[in-house]
Formats: sequence, structure tokens, C-alpha cells
Amino acid sequence: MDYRDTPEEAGFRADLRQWLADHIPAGWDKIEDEQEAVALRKGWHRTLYQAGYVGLSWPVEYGGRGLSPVYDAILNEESGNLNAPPLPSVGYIGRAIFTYASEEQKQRFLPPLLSGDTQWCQGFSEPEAGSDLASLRTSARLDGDHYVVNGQKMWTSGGQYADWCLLLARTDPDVPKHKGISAFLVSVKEPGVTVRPIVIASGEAETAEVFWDDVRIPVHQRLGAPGEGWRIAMTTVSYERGPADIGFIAAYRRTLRKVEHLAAERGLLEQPEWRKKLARAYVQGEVLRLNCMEQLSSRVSGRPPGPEGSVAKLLWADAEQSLQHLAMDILGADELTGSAEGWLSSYFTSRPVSVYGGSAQIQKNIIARMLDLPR
Amino acid sequence: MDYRDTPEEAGFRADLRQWLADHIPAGWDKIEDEQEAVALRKGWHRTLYQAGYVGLSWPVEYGGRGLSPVYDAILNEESGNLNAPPLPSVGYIGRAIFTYASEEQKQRFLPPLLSGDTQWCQGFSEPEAGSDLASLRTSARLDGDHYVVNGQKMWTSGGQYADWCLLLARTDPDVPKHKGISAFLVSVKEPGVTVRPIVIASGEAETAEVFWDDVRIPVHQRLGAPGEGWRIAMTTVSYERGPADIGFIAAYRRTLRKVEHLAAERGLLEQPEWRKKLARAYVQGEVLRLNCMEQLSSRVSGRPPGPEGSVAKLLWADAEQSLQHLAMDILGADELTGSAEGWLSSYFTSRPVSVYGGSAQIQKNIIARMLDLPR
Amino acid sequence: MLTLLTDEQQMLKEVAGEIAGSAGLANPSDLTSRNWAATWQSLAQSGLLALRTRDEDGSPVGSGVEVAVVAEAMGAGLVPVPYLGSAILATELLCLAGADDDAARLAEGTARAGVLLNRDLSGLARFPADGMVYGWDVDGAEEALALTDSPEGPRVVRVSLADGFVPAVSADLTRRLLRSDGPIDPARLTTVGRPLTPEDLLRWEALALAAVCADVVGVMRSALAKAIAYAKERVQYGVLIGSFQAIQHMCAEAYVAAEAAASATSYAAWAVDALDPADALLAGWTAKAQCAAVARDVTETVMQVFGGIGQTYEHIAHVHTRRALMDSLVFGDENALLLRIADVRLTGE
Amino acid sequence: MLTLLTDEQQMLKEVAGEIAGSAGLANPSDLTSRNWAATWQSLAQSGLLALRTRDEDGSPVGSGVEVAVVAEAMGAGLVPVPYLGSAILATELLCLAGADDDAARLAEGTARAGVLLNRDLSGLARFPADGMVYGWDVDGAEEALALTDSPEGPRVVRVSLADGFVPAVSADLTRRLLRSDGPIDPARLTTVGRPLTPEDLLRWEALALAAVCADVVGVMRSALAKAIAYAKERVQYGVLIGSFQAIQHMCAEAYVAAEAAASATSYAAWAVDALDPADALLAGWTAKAQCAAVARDVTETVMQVFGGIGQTYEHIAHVHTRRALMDSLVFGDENALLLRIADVRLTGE
Repeated sequence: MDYRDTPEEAGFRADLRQWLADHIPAGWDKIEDEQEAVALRKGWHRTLYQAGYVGLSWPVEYGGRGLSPVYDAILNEESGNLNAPPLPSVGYIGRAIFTYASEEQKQRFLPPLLSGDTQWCQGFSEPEAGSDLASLRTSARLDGDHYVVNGQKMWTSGGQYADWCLLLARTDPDVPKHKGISAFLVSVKEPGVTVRPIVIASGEAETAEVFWDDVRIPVHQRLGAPGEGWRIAMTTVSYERGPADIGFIAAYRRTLRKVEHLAAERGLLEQPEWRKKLARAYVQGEVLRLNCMEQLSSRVSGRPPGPEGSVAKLLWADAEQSLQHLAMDILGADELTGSAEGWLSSYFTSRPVSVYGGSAQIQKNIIARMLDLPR
Repeated sequence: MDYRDTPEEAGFRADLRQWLADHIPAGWDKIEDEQEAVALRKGWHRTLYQAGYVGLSWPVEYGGRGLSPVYDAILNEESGNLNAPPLPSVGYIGRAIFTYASEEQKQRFLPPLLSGDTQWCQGFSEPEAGSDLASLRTSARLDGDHYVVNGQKMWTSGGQYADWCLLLARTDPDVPKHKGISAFLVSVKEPGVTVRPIVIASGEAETAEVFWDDVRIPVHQRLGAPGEGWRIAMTTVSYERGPADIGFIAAYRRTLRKVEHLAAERGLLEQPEWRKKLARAYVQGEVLRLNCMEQLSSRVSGRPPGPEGSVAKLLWADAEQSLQHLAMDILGADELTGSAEGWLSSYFTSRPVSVYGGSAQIQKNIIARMLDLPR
Repeated sequence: MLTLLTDEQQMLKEVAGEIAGSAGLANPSDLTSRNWAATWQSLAQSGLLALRTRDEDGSPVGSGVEVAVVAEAMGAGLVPVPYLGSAILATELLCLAGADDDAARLAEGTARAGVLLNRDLSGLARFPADGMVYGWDVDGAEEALALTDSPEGPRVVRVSLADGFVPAVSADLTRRLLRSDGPIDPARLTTVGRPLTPEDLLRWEALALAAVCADVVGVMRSALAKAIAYAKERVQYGVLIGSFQAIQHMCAEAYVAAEAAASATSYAAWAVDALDPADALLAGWTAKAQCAAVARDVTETVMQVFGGIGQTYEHIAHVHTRRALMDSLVFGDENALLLRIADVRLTGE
Repeated sequence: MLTLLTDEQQMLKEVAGEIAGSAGLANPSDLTSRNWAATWQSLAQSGLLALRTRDEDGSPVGSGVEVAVVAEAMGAGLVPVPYLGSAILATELLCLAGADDDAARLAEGTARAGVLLNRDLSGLARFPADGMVYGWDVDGAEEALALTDSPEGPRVVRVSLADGFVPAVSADLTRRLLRSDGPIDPARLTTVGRPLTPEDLLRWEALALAAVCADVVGVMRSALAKAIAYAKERVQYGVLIGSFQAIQHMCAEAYVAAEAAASATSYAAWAVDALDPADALLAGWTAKAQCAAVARDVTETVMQVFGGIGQTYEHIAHVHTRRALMDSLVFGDENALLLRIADVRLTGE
């Protein structure tokens, strides 16, 4: 057991830190224009790719560097610490492609995914199929050498900025619901695809819904066999927030520092009560970090993703939401009257953390299964 | 709407207060010997009875005074405020008897129940039938003009001190479980009855288990018709902790005052944090009191006992347990090293408040039914 | 002892519920698309704006109980009209100052007034104030009321909202909030009526607390009712989500919290006119401390039951949360009120 | 970076688990009916009492990680022997003072020692102390260790428990607690070995925190395992109670809390010997703050899942709660540790 970097890891980290210091675009987080912000993120993806920082843990044969997920974690951590632009989220789409795709598909889709030349989104959830993903209704009807897709997807993060979509649709309505789903690799620029941003309670457009009207997809863009969609979805989801994706920990720490400053500005640091609340928030962050490190170690040592991710998810939601409560309690009227810019929005942004990607209730169900409690 | 006493209620309260001041036995709560304590409680029952304070809300024809349950509440409240010995708990047994008994049974059992000449307990729960009371296994087999009872009852409060028991037993194992249960009025002094105290985690004998080995009960001591036991039990239970039984509110307030003194002794009243915690405990007590008053009003205005009692039960458990947590946090090492006598025991006594008489989970189920959420 | 509404109060509740129900927000876009002036007129016509005007004896037409009944209905409907600001808080101030004619105009609905609150929204602004003040619940109001110190005691003053105020971005989408950053020129303050007694101020505060509590009780109860209705129609995994015990218990816990707040609020509302001012105020602090302790949790639970859709701006859930957050803050948040309660409870030590 | 146990540590865990498992309490009556001296001997024979003795280089035979592995097993089994008091805390003090021969006797199991804690159990008693001290985890010990101030720095002292100590009624039924009310005559203190450095004291505290945390993690995990096992066999309403989502989620929440505490504890245990003392101590405070924040709730949840039977004295559930309560308190409760963390975090302001 050693929580420290190995010499190799330490070397990688040192190089990365230097590289980040040299390359992070100045003032990137002050950009207000949405198109400019999108361009910045795409550009950052290409810059990272050119330096070899995309696909660290992908197999070498698919353009990765074949490193352990610890290196992904270091990249996440340092990017967070140095407040770099968001890392491109290619891991879970890539995993789906290099696990299930034909050779031709791999050659076509993986290189631009890695390089950032194409941006992807994930078309899984629907209005009537949130937690219960397998109930999805979007249909893909075979018509000669094409599928014809109709339906509506929701909570498609990045749908507004994506070029391509990993889409789940029902190809066989006559078999049990988990068995009639297939997966597709499809351009969202096709005729019949309409993307509409979803504004969340904070007032920000955080995600999107995507409407599919008679969209035609060539059969050769189906991923895996017909009916294999559920298995592909489960693989993707289990890697969607892997233990190496710990950028949120650095973000949490940055937010905590801001909250500590808010408390200081308001003269609350003299009061034991507020000191304890701030210390408690630190403890929650540490607990989250250390639990994630254990999970990462477990993954590195060869165990496949398992339900222990639900523990981290619940800890994360609780830490994030508690921290926003603390900020609100410190800011009081300033937060609710618009005098503390951004904090009310951050509060509302923290609420769906216990909903998206498996609600808190679903995570607890998963843990109950893991504890072998009866159904 | 008026939260104050009517002139009649105020007169009753004033008389009662004076009477209590004149009659509460000095030093009764310092008695350590258990037999002496039992004798004291029986004596207090008789004293109250002679003064007309038992059965206030019972119909006049059964020896009561036919008053509204508000008078029971006043009796509870003033007894609590003046730290009188515990009130006899005759209401729910009486309710079962005067609702379901034959005329002969009423004449035989009600007068000594009221007067305190006989003490009663309730033989409902069993080791395998706690929340799920209808699964009870104790059997009563008809044998000529007697029933022969075999089984084990648990959580029989006061079983150690009782003369008689309102017993539920299965008389017909071949019908659905709710339909095969009958109720009996039976002396626990019969041969074959063994009472064993149950010591709870606090170290105190709070309740008892009662073993029934071939105990013979004359048929005429069955209460109601064969198979009517479940209905009788439900009536009894719904009146077991009626909204007028608010002695626990006065007890809560007394405990809170003690906790405030503990905090003062330890110099914590200078700290806003502890002031707020104590104020929060006061608010919880007030909320509980006011919620109970509303329930009582609702009962007085003619509505039968309903699931709103579950709200008060949950509020009570939460208030009681939170107050013991607060005491523990104030006392720290003193509570855990035996230097603060009684408090650790009080803590453990507060734990089953969310278990007995319908666990917190059951209460929430009842509320969910009331909210008409689907099964 | 009887804590239930009288038949008359029950009728008032139905009238208020009808107006608030037909006027209530179904979703946030109603805020801009509906005719709220008509709602104000129907409140005026039903006499609901006149509850705190005085009858011939000088007594309020409606007690704190009546006020709470109507305020709860307004909260339940998330009705975006200044019922609390104009019909309760400003009207009461005017009547306490003896300006009955001014109060009558507010009651008729022909004029509206709001109140000025201090920087942390914990109470009425009291001049000379040296900085920021907020005009709270001032939709359609040309002026707002505050206090000023005078040798004869505190006096009610009116301030025009036309100059020096800018719109503030309130968390609560249903109540208009204005801000004035600088000190307000004393020449802009117009004294109203007679000076107030200390008892006047205590009763006014007790009324304000009870009214805000009733509002947030309405917000919580109706939010929860919507979540429960949704749980009865939303299917996942082939069953209604309301059949999951997890959802049932979340709803049950929120229900207990909201009902507990309601119990404390009823008492506080009754206490406004029935108990002596110190006791009425303690009841108000207690109710508000309870409401503020649970309102955020209850409305967050509602958003959680609604799942993804409950997180979107188009959905009504966050409008409940927002009004609940602001209600929890105005006239003192939980921390502030617990400390006041402690000051009363812990003096004997 | 690798946070998993090594193969050797895994083997140690199995050995400790076996001893603790066969020695573990099944119910409270085992406390008096079983032969705990034999358990102590098997711990000695397996070398588990020698983890903090020093090898030829002067390094501890086992690091904080090994200590935590064994301590967790002892906590899980509620084993009523003074593993922490004698084998960890006293042994470490002796070795820090250079009294290796004394430490060896403890490691062999032929003698036992405990520690003296101050009145609020937050740390080692430090003489001249003016009042009450507690001998903690002193079952079978003839003496307990504490500190005394000297011109050369703090020194370890031994105090005989034979005089002046009376049994205290500890909440924790599995660890013997003695109390001395009056000041202890300086003549009764015997100095041991060499003075300690400031770093020695910090490391000792970090070790104490990690060991107690590991103990309470064991208490929580095994309590929860018992509740889960019960939920899989207890039938009510014709089904296993573990099939109720309410029970499932109570268990899941307790599991998350306990695992979070375990993650923080692993790091604190590793930090004892691997990080500089200030960082090790911060890790220890963090772990203990987390453990203390959840241990009461987790063990209360366990009692609740067990229902009525879990409230009885004869049942094992409250023994877990009691040990968890005491573990949460010794060497600093949540409040105390959060304040220390705040002192480190909030100085830059």
C-alpha cells in the first residue's frame, strides 16, 4: 500500500504539470460567448491530443498509450488543480467502439474521436425512459440497407455541440425489452435530427434533447449485432464515470476554497460553529478523494467496474450538495438577491447530481444488490 | 379556533392542579425498590379513581364521566407538569371491553379496571410477529367449555405487574391469517403462565415476555366472537396512544430543562452553537405539542383515529432521540464513563421509541397509504 | 381548546383556494403570459385585500388566522402578486399608524405598496439606514413603507420606488425585488400617521412571521401534492414510481416535516391577535424556525421525486424551491430565530 | 499509487480475523462466560502483540497499516481484550522511550499495560494533572502509562493501578475503565526511558487515532453485516424484511457511511509511518472526524433493522453501539477534531 506516486507516475505528473502551465489558454474561463467557449473546448481537445494526453489508458493498437488508469486520474487531478479547460470525455464512447465495433468502424471512428476532429454525444435516455433505460421507445426500423429512426432522446449532454451520436434504439419490439435494442453510430447532422437545449433550474443550458424524425442510418453504422444494444449500453455506462474521472474532486476543492474565502470575508472564521462546518466540508472532500483512490486501485489491479462506484456516486452527490448548502447558509441574502453572482446557479446545478447518471435511489438499490439483500 | 381552555376546561384544570398538589406522594420518584414502586403506582391509580380522575372520557354508563378527550389531555398535561406518578393506562383496554364485551363481561371487568383493583396488560406481539402482528402463532384450541392456550408473547409492557391480560390467540389456523384470531380476557395468575422481564439495552427491565403452556380459559372469557380478534386488536391499537395521551410532552419539556441546565453547568450557554441547538430542541417540542393538539381537536370534533397519529409518532421519536443525542453531545465523557447518572440509560431508552408501537418504517408506510400512493 | 378552523374560516379558505387555484402557476412561463392584474382585482373584490383594515371598533377585520388561511392559499398557488407585501404588511403598518384611508386604497386594489427590508432581509428597514435596502414583494407598487426613528418613537415612512431603485435578481421568481444601494435622501421619506408603540411593532413582526410561514407552508404542501400526483402516474420499470417504498418514504418524511411546520404556523397565526405580544412573537419565531428548518429539504425532495424533469427550468418544481428559499430568509432565517428563542429560553440560567 | 493491502497484509488480516472471529462476542453473556486470557495468548503467539515493537533497525515491526488491519479485526469481533491499550498504545510509548525490554514483555503477553487518559478522554494524561484521570482499556493491566513534563521534555511515566483507582461504569462493555478522582501523588509515578521528542508525540497521536478508527470501522462493518444477515432471514408480512426497499436503503446508507470511514482510516493508517507527522496527524483527525460523525448513526441503524430484539440487553446490537460511542470519543470527538482541522485549514485567511 502506498498512496504516493510511483517514480514513473511522479515523472509523468511533473511533465504534465509543466506542460499544462505552458499550454492552458489564458482567461479561457472568462469566455462568455457560447460559440467561442465551444471552439475553445474543441481546440483544447486537439492540443491535448497533439501532446499525447488523449487516450492515455486506451490500448496502443487503437491510438492510445496503453497506460494504467492511474495516469488518467493524474491527468484529471492536475487539470483540475491547475484549472485547465474541461478534459474531453472520449473514454466511454471509445470503450464502446473498440469493444464492439467492426475493424472498419474502428478505423473510421476512433482516430477522429481521439483527435477531437469529431465530437460525440450519447443518445440513451428518453422522457419515458430515465432510470428505466431499457424501456426506451425510439425505434429503428430496417428498410433495405438503412435503418429509419424515429423518437426523442433526452439528457443528451453536449448534444448541442456534437457531430456524432452513440444512439440506442429499439430494432425489435416483439422480444423482451432488454433484447430488442441495438446501438448505432450516427451523425447528428443528418436530415431529420433536431437538437434543442434543455435549460435546467439554474438557468443554464446544461444538456439537450434530440428529436429523430425518419432519420436514415446505413446498416453498416450499426454497432455490434442487432439486439446487442443493451450490453453495449451497460459497458458504456459502467465506464461513463470511471474512478479515473476524478476531475470533480479538484473542482470540489476549488469550490471549498472559495467558500472558505466567503466565510472569511463575512468574519465567520471567529466562530467555532462555522469553523467546524468548513472543516466538515473538507473531511467530506477527503473521504470522497480517498474512496475514489481505492476504487481506482481496485480497477488498476484488474477488477472490472462494479457497484462500489455507487458508493462514490452517493458520497459525491452528498458532498457537492452539502457544500452548496453551506455556501447558501454563509451567503444568506446575498445569494438570494443576486448579489453573490453564480452561487445560486451553482446551488441549482448541484441538485441533479443525485439524479443524473442513476438517481440516489438507484445507487442505493445497486448497493442493496451488492449486499445480497433479497429482491 | 382557540388554543386556550374553555371556562369549563380552565375550571377543571385549576381544581386538578390543586388536587395534584395536595395528593402527589412526596418523594415517589426516589423509590428504588421495585415492589415498592409497583405498590406506589397501584395506590396512585386508586387515589385518582377515588377522586374521579380515571375514565374521564369513558361513557357514564361504564363508570366514566363522559367528558371530551380534552379532559384526558389536561390530566396528562398537568400530571406531567407537576411530575405526578405515571397515570394508569386503562383507556385502550377499556375501549376494547366496552366496545366488544358482553354485558356480563363489562360488569365483571370494567369496575375493577377503572378502580385499579386489577392491573391489565396486553398480550399481542410475539417473537415472530412484531410489526406483522397478524402472523401471531399463539394458539387457543377449543376443548369443551375451555380454550387451551399455548405460545409466547413478547413486548408485554407491565406483564410483570399485571393481574389480567387482553390476549390475542389463533383459534382457527385454517382461514386467512387475519380471520383466525380471537381475543381473550385472561388472568395471568393461571397455572401455565410464566412472566419473564425483558431487560432492554439501557439495562432496565422495561417490558416482559409471557409464556403460555396449556393455559385453560373458560369460553365465556373470550371477548367478542371467534375470529373477531383482529378487529378488536386494531381498535385497541388505534386508541393505545391516543392524542390525549400527551404525558410524554410534559416529560419532554422536563428533560429539555435538565439538558439546558447541563449546558449551563458546562458553560456552553455563551456559545451561539449550543444556544441554537437548545432552541432547536425547544422548537421540536413545541411542534410536537401543537401537532398533538390539532389531532386532539380533530378527535374531539368527532373524527375517528386515523393515520395522522403516525405523523405525531414520527415527530415524537425524532424529538426524543434528538434530545438524547444533544444530551450526549453536551455530556461527552461524563455520559460514557458513568459520571452523569441516568443519561446513558435514557439514551438507550430513547432508541426503541422508533420501534415499539409500530416502527418508523411502518409509520411511513401508513402515511404513504394516507397519501394514496400506490401499493 | 379547539384548534380547528371555524366554519367561516373554512369558507374563507375555499374562496382563497379558488382564486389562488385558478390563478396559480402551472409552469414558469405563466409568469409572463398571464394577466395577474385580474387576479389582484378578484382578490380585492372578494375582500381578501381588506383583512387587516380596521372595523369601527378599530379591530382588524380578520385575525392572524384569516391572514394565514389566505397566505397559505397564495403560497400554494405560487401566485405572483404582492399579497403579503401590500395587503398584509403594508396595510398593517398603515393601520397601526392610523392611516386608515391609505389602507383602504390598498384594500380596494386601486393602489399597491410594498415594504423596505434591511440588507439581510431580516426585518423592516429603519431610517436613518446607512446603506442598501430592498423593496420586497413590490410588484405594481409605487411606494414602499419603512420605519424611521423620531423623538416620539418609530414612525412609518413611505418612500417612492420610482427613483434610486433597480431591479434585483431575486431567487424567488414570484415576488418582485428592488434594490437601493446608496443612502436614501431623508427628503424622500414621507412620514405617515402617528408614531407606533413598542407593542405595535412586536405585533406587526408576529403578523409578518405568521404570514410568511403560512405562505411557505402552502408552497411546501402544494409542491408535495404535485410530486405525489406525479408518483401516481409516472411509470418506470413497468410500475408506478409511487409504488417504490423509497419514493413513499421520501414523500412521507417530507409530509411529516411540512405538517409539523403547518401545526406550528397555525398556532403562531392564532397567537398574533390572541396572546400578549411577547408570547405571540415567540410563537412566530418558533413557527418560522421550523419552517426554515424544513422548507429547503421538502422542496428539494420534491425536485428529487420528479427526477430529471424536475431539474429543468420549464418545470414548476424549482419555482417552489425558490419561493421556499426566500420565504425561509425574510424576517429572519433559522439561525437568527433560534438565537432569539434561546435569548428567551436561556435567560434564567 | 496503490491503496490495496499487500499479500502479506492480506495474510495478516486473515490471521487476525480468525482469532477475532473465534474469540468474538456472539452475545453479551459471552463477556463473562468465556476465557479471554486464552485469546490474549493466541494473539501473543501469532505475534500480533508485537507489531509496534522495534526491529534491529529501530523500525516498528508493523506499520500503521498492519496495526489498523488487526485493530479492525478486534473491533469487528468486539473482542474484550486490551489490544489497543496494551499492544498498541502502551507498547508504542515504551518503544518511543527506548524501553524495548518492557515493550517485549507486553508483546509476549506475560504483562499488560494500559494508558491513562485525561478527564474528557481526549488524550494522554499529562502530569502534574490536577484531577480526575481514567485508565482506559486496562483489562488485566497492573499499570498504565502517561506523560509527565520534565526539563528535557515530556517523559513517559508508569502508574500502578492497584491503588487509588476505582472501576468506572463505561458505556463500552468490552474495555475495562478505571477512574482516579484525586490528584496522584508524584511519588507514585515512575519515569520510563528517555524523554520524547515533539515528533514522537505527534506520531503516537496519529497512531492512536488510526488504531481507534480502525477499531470503530470494524465495529460498524460487523454490526452492519449482522443486521444484513438478519434482514435475509427475518420474515414479516410473509416476506424477508431485507426485501423491503426501506430496509435496503437504510442498510445501503449505513454501508456508504461505514465504507467512507474505512477509506479515510486506511489512509490515516498508512500515513502514520509514511508521511511527515503534521500530515499524518491531519489524516488521523480527518479519519476520526469522519468515523465519529457516522458511528453512532450506523450502529443505531443496525439496532433499528433488528427491530424489537435489537433493543434488548441480551442482544449483541447495543454492544456495537456502546463500543462505537466510546471509540468516537477517545482521543477527541468530532467537534474537537473538526476544530483542529479548521486550525490547519483556515490559518491562511
